Amino acid sequence: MAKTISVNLISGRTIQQGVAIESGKEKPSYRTACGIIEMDKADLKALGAWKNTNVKVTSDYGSVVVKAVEATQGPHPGVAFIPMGPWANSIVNPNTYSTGMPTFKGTPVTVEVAIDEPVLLGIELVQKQCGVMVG
Amino acid sequence: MTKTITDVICPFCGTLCDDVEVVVSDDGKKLLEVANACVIGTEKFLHSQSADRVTKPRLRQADGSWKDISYDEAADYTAKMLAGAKKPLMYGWSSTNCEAQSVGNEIAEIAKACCDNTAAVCHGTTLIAVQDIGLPTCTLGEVKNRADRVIFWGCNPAHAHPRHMSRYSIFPRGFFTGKGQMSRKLVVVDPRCTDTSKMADVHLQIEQGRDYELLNALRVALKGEWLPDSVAGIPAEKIREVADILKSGRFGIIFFGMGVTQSLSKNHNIDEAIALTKDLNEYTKYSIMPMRGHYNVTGSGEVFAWQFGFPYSVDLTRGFARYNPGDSSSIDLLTRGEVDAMFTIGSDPGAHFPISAVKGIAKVDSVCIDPHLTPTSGVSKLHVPVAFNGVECGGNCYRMDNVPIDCRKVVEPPEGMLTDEQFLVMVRDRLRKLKGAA
Amino acid sequence: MSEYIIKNGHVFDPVQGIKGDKLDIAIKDGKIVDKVGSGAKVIDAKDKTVMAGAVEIHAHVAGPKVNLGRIYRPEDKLFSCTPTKGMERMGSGASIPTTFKTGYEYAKMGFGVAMEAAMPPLFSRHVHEEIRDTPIIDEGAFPVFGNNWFVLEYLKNQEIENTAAYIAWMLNVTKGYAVKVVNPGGTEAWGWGLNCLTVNDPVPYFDITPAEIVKGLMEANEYLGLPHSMHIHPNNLGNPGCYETTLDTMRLAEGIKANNKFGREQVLHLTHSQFHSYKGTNWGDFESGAKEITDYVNKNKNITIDTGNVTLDETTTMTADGPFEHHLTGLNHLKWANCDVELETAAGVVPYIYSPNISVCAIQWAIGLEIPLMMKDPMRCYITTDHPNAGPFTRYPRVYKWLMSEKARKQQIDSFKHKDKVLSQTGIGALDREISLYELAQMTRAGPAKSLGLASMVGGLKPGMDADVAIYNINPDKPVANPDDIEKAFSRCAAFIKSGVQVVSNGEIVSNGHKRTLWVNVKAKENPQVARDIAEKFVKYYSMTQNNYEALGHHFVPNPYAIEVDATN
Amino acid sequence: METVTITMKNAPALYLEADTISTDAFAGKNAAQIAELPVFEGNNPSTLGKYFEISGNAGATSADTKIVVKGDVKKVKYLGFKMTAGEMVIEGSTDQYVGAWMNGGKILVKGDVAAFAATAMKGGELTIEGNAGNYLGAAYRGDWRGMSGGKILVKGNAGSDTGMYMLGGEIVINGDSEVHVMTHAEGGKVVIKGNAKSKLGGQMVEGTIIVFGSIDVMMPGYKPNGEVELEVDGTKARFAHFIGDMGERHKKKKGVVVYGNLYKKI
Repeated sequence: MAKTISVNLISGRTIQQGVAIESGKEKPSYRTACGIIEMDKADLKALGAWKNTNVKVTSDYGSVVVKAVEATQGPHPGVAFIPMGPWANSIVNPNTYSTGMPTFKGTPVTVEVAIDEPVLLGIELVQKQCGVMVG
Repeated sequence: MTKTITDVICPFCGTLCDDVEVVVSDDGKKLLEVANACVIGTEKFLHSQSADRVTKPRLRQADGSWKDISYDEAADYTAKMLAGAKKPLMYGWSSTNCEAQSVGNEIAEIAKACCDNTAAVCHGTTLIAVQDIGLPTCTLGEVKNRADRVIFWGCNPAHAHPRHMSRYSIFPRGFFTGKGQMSRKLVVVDPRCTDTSKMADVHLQIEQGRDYELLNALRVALKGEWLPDSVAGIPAEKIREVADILKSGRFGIIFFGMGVTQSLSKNHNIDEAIALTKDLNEYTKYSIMPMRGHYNVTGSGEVFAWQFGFPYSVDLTRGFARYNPGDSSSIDLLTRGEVDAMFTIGSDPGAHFPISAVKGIAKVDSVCIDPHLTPTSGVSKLHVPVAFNGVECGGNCYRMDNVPIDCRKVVEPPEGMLTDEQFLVMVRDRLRKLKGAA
Repeated sequence: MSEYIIKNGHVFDPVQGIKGDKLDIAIKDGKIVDKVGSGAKVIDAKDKTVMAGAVEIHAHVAGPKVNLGRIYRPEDKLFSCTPTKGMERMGSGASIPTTFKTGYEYAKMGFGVAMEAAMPPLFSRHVHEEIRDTPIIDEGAFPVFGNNWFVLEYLKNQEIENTAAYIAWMLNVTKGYAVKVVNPGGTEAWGWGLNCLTVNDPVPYFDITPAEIVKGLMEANEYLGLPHSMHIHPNNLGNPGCYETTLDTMRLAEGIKANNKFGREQVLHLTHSQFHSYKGTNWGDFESGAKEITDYVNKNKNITIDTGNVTLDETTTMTADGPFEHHLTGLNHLKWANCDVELETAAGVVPYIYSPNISVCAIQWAIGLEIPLMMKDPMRCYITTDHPNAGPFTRYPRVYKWLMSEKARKQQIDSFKHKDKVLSQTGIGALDREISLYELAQMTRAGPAKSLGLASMVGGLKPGMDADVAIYNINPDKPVANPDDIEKAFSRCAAFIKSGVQVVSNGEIVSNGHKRTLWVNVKAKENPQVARDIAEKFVKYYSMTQNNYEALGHHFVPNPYAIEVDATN
Repeated sequence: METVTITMKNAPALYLEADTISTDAFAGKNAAQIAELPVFEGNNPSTLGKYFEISGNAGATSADTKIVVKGDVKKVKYLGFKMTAGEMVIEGSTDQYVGAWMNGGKILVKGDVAAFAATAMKGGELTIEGNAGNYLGAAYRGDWRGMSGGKILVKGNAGSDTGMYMLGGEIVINGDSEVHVMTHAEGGKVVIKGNAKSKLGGQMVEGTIIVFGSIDVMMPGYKPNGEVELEVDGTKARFAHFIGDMGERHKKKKGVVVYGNLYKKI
């Protein structure tokens, strides 16, 4: 039984995300930039995961498979970061508190190792969740 | 021979750098080199030239495949969709010029649609706060020329607005700030040790979601009142120390970003930050500015405001304008199942909305106008590729400090491709006929 | 273009000295003409009043601070948005209407021209985009100069020629109309949270006084021979005792003569004089200084003024006087917006409720009426509300009613909670003058047109002038039974012809017209010094490149009308 | 008092805006006339009668009129909008803007309500037997004039932003409250009998919040000010007293600074 840890998820911009959305969201480079979760060293250790391991991140609102990487802008133990994009948005808290703005930052999530599950491409991930038939 | 075009405006982020240089081929068709832009801006200019670009409108078929159609057919489809819908949502607008936005507003008025821009998932809550309490702000040149206290709260310009610090906020030597960075004290508030916080004189590594409390504590500290031992993970002494740093400046600026607009308390975080700015003006001079994301999200708000009276989340369904985020805002409309058609332009809600809202898009008739392939085009029924605004056509845009800057066209779009504005005019004229409008 | 003949109306035209005579007005190809053919469309104006289109000399109707007001006041629109109607676009906003509503409301009241009173040059594109989207009325915009770093530096050394060359460049690149000055020096001081409250307060760092700025800009204005004079909102606006600063400011014009080919006689236009005519030392002993101000203006012919009438509404104040708005939010605690603009200016916005139950507001109301009633020459005093500062421009008909009917004034005074205070602190109770229709035409048409240097074009009905003609449901032969009828008649004109096109019929919009942007194109002598200074400031201090500064192109000024000024000699 | 019963028969595909379902709009009309009142589904104008079965005639005035709303009205907005007198009973749950801008009369909702109920309420009574949504008794966007009078009772829980910019009146929540209560308030009272979350009374100038349960995080701007015994709704208990928001401006009345009050049951 794989270990599961709980962290507070935030999402946001990175410069790699910015470059990737301009080079094409259909491309693997988008997945490389945004289909990741940046975790603090201590949290990776608690999870018992190596760097660059695929993990499944689950919240009350959904779950998604991304690659766990070590935080580039840490330390931030207890906080995990997924760059803004479809991967983060598969699990963020959509509650707007009637302001129009979802709660993109501050979603409690659990992370577990999912070494054999693939990280989907951006467009593919969204189409799959929306049940869009692709010809 | 090549040509160098100077004073080019970068159509990526709200920093709207206007000193970019682009080298193009003699015939003006190929974009060869980009200078002065950041890596993202450079990629934006260069990607416009990619060989695998979609150049024709495509309609999704029953089997899920795409079929190429003409712009005329695409405009017919779009006009019919809008004419037939009871509550269409026209969303995006932040990556196109004000001229296209203006035509879009005519369409929305005729169609009696809801219209909204990307502030919905960016600085919409800032706008709510501004409506509640106001906004003492300034242009970016004021920061460059005067600011000796710079606060980045919940924003990370090193990643999101890469040239902001060198052009306006930290490094430039201005009229009263001849020593550049040495003239300024930098305070960063962020739950992470970001690449921006690494440059700071003071980094407050705040407990995520407690910005409202920390801002309140700073206001209390300014007034010299009682404080609990620690607020948002920051000790009271540290809070008082930072309050003194803020107070001792001659001209201060607070820049804030999605760290506050998208965290718990949202508009209230900004409301309290504006209140702090207002309080600081009792001692010295302070301004506050949202780090707007898309290069022309600000312009969309301006055009909405002068034409309809509200900066975003405008509901025209009753034939006149109404506004109330929570009711008329895109995410709420989509997750509550309030709309029956989706029109997207100049943005990618498919990638940037929570998946529950994206499912709302996939359920209804939908058109996506975008030069790129995106998750939005991936779930839409019609994808209309257009020329890259700011690269293949010009037009007015508004920088994050509301300063208007006219974008330049640097290369020709691929043969036969239309601009946003041209396509929208086709839709508008068809819609007018369908609706019998004046 | 079609021909019109407006028959049998009572014509009031100060340009030709016509005082209500029954005359026909002929229109052809957008101009007033002596006669038209038999095929001309006849508009019957029997028992009605005919005037030239009205001219708005000072209003905040387009640009960044106006739009900030719209953006941050959704409550200004609650339950009052208007639907699409025929060719009319949707409208919204009580004190800060949308651009479409602004154009329609002005046209429905018979206005043909409106001047945006404060354009921050860095934001000129924004101003022009809004002007473009304001239908029907011709508009110009005044760039602000009184806190501009170039101006401060040149005038510190009395360099009038360089100042003039800079003004010429600025009018050209911003497509501006006139030299506007707001709280000279004080707004630059506001960059540090400070202010200049008298004409002699030094401006921090720049080592110049407001008096030197004002005098220098007047001289530069006349050096160029611009159509309009320097247009000033002096220091110390809105404070008890400010009338002395106002007198000090006006005295700076003594000895300066108008130099222009447009028939303008003044060298200083004092705007929203109501806000600058306060005596007393605090809000408790606050009283009217209208007599002192009008006595001075009556004697000095090189000054024109507008009123800035308080209309007793909830409104939105907005001005380039940044420190004033900060002061105001401290008084009423309502939401405060401010924007400081690099090297140039600032602006503030605060909502305000002029309550008839508050003595200060009622006294302000009275001062605004005292001024025009005390002015001897209606050709030098123009009705404004400093829209939206003292009230929305849509209230002009109500202001006319108060000016034209002593009975209406009395009714209003009687309804005030602090009636006695209004009567003791102002002279309004003793004024029995009633402004005539002819005087109203002077104050709202011929006068402002002349002050703006547009006398040959608008403000009158002389053959050759633009065919801006408004027809109102007022029969001058009959006494006004109810003063409210005046308000009603001026709210919605029976017909309005703008540049020869009928745009309003029975108070409804029937055409979106062919709106023009008025600007002043100055041909000035080459000035390499100023050109170098401009280039240097862009490189070092602006946040935008010089090549991206100019408002160029069809999408900003689709239908320009340039007033040519040759200042090369 | 005359009673009009309206029963949902054809549910809207989207949401229905029915600001005409109020005693004021019904007053003086018979069932047939009521059926002709305009409603909107998106941009599509329609009539009340197309969606609702209507029985009974209204009284001559709103005060003489009672409306009973039956059937599924979860997707109907603006019930009791701007109501000034009379009574309305909604037998199930309903959507946004219930009793918004109401000035008098009584509204009883037997289920839940969505956001913006009793926006800028001036008078009257609103009782919600289920849960209330966000912005209960709050001001409209940008307006500093929020709820100024009347009484709201929520038997279940309330959402966020209750009583924003409140000036007067009273809101009682028997259950728990979400974040942000009485932000920017300058008067009025909110009683939370269950637990409160954080951000309570932020930027409050004046007004009273009483909490019987827990508060997860206190605003730093609230300063402890001893203990007091209070009687609230017939319950006598000891409360810890806090004054605030100390970061905000406060008025002086008769030379004494007036703060907002926050009481937490001990």
